[in-house]
Amino acid sequence: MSPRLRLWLVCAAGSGLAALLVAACLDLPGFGGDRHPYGDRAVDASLARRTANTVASVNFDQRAFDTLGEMSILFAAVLGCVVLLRQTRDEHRARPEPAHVDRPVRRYTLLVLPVALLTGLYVIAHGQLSPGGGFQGGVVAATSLHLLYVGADYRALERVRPIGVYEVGDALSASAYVVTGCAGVLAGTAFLANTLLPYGTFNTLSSGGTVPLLNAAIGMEVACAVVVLLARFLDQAVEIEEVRSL
Amino acid sequence: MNGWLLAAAVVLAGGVGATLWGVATGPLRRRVVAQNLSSALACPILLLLSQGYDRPSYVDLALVLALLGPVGTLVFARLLADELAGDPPRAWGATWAAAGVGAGVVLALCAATAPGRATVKLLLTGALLIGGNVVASRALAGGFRGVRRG
Amino acid sequence: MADALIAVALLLVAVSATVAVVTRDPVRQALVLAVLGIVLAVLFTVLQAPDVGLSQLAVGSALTPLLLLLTVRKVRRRAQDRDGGR
Amino acid sequence: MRPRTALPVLGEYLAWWTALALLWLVLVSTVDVLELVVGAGTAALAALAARAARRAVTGR
Repeated sequence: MSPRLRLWLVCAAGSGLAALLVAACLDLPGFGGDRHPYGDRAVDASLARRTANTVASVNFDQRAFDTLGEMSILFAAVLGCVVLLRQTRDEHRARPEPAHVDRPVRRYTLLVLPVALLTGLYVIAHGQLSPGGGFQGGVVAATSLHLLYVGADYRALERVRPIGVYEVGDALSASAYVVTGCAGVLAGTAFLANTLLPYGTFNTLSSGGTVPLLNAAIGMEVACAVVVLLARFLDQAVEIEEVRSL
Repeated sequence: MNGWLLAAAVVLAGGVGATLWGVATGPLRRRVVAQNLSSALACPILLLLSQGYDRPSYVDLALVLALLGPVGTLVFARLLADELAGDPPRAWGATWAAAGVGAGVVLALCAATAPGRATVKLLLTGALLIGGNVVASRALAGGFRGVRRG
Repeated sequence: MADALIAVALLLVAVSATVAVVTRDPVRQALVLAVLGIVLAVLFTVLQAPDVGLSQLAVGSALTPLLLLLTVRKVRRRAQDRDGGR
Repeated sequence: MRPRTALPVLGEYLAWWTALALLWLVLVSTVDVLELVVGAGTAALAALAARAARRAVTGR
């Protein structure tokens, strides 16, 4: 395809998209209006199941099946990265050189790591009560571990991160989500239906039926997946070198 | 008219707008400082928004930013240590000014809320924010000199 | 007042996103992306979507820069090794 | 592990656990029994990570 033709194609497609977008915008309800048919129903449903955070109720109760799909996407993406970034035959591992970091930075690292980990777990556990949930908390918890690489030394990170454990944890928590869903089928309702557990008292840690359980499964899955993903990237960036075969 | 939201809008337009200009132009050493300042200023904005909308649970966002914002700057300081080694960025004036904004906002919010565990949470967020950004500034100014390819 | 806040946040997001697209060097782009993530988180909070804002903060502040800079380091090291080998 | 080394290790762990459990109490909005149990467990995990990180960095 010649560049000229390509340009014409882009212009035609772009103007068509622009026309459709403008037409759609003209038909939108007013910005910040007070009629929210979907929102009202979602809030009603979440209050009926005593889940304080409506977003958590949408993600892990009303649309729990969609979250299963999202989790599978993350799982497949990390699996793809693990396969693509493996050590090939013409590459070898070089020992990373030890890093000497200034003392205040190192102290900050050792102080903030447990605090960030606790905050991540707090965000996971309170997903049905306050903003946050499994995904956000899992990412925070996984990032906290990598403070050891950033603020100290790659070998220090390797000592606290047995990668096989995280790979197993990733698979286990992904299946825990599916098992929780299947429990609904066994109990006689539907896959991932939130009818298994008592709904509890509103605004406490045990409220929302299976929402906290699914939140915990997603939190562990995301944390393990991010650790495995970053381990592959770190491997490639720090350790693996091509053999000079010239 | 809500004074908290007004303050948040002012810090957002003035402070974060200026750091956006700093991160978009100039040499690398200026850009990393601007990135650090943007997280140091966004955290007080989130605290002000939480107070302005009267939603105490929004403080969690500021807490997460106070923890992870300096970590992001440390990532840049660590992995760009070679590029920054020749002419390390020193911007203590701007760093302490941003820390002053953070401290002022945290103290104002503490005065406005009833004393209790929420106050301790606010103070903790402020301490993490200021400590983190000062450490990150120091790391940018040459805290990773001993790091070679590791 | 709330509308003015939304307008300021939207404007900052538009500007920083444009700058991120226009910047060519991946390292500088990562820096702009980090700021874009923070501004986006403020925009989501202003639009009363703190869950999305928290996701943006968690991913955008440390994880994305780390992934991007590690990739840049790998590519540069590879180029250096090639030049050194020749 | 010899008793002479076990005592400081236990002390360090307990100090971290206490600090992190107090931090959990600051973070949560309402306090009930389940919240305390979950907080104690989470603080135990984070204290383990804190100790492992310090050992990995200082090599002791």
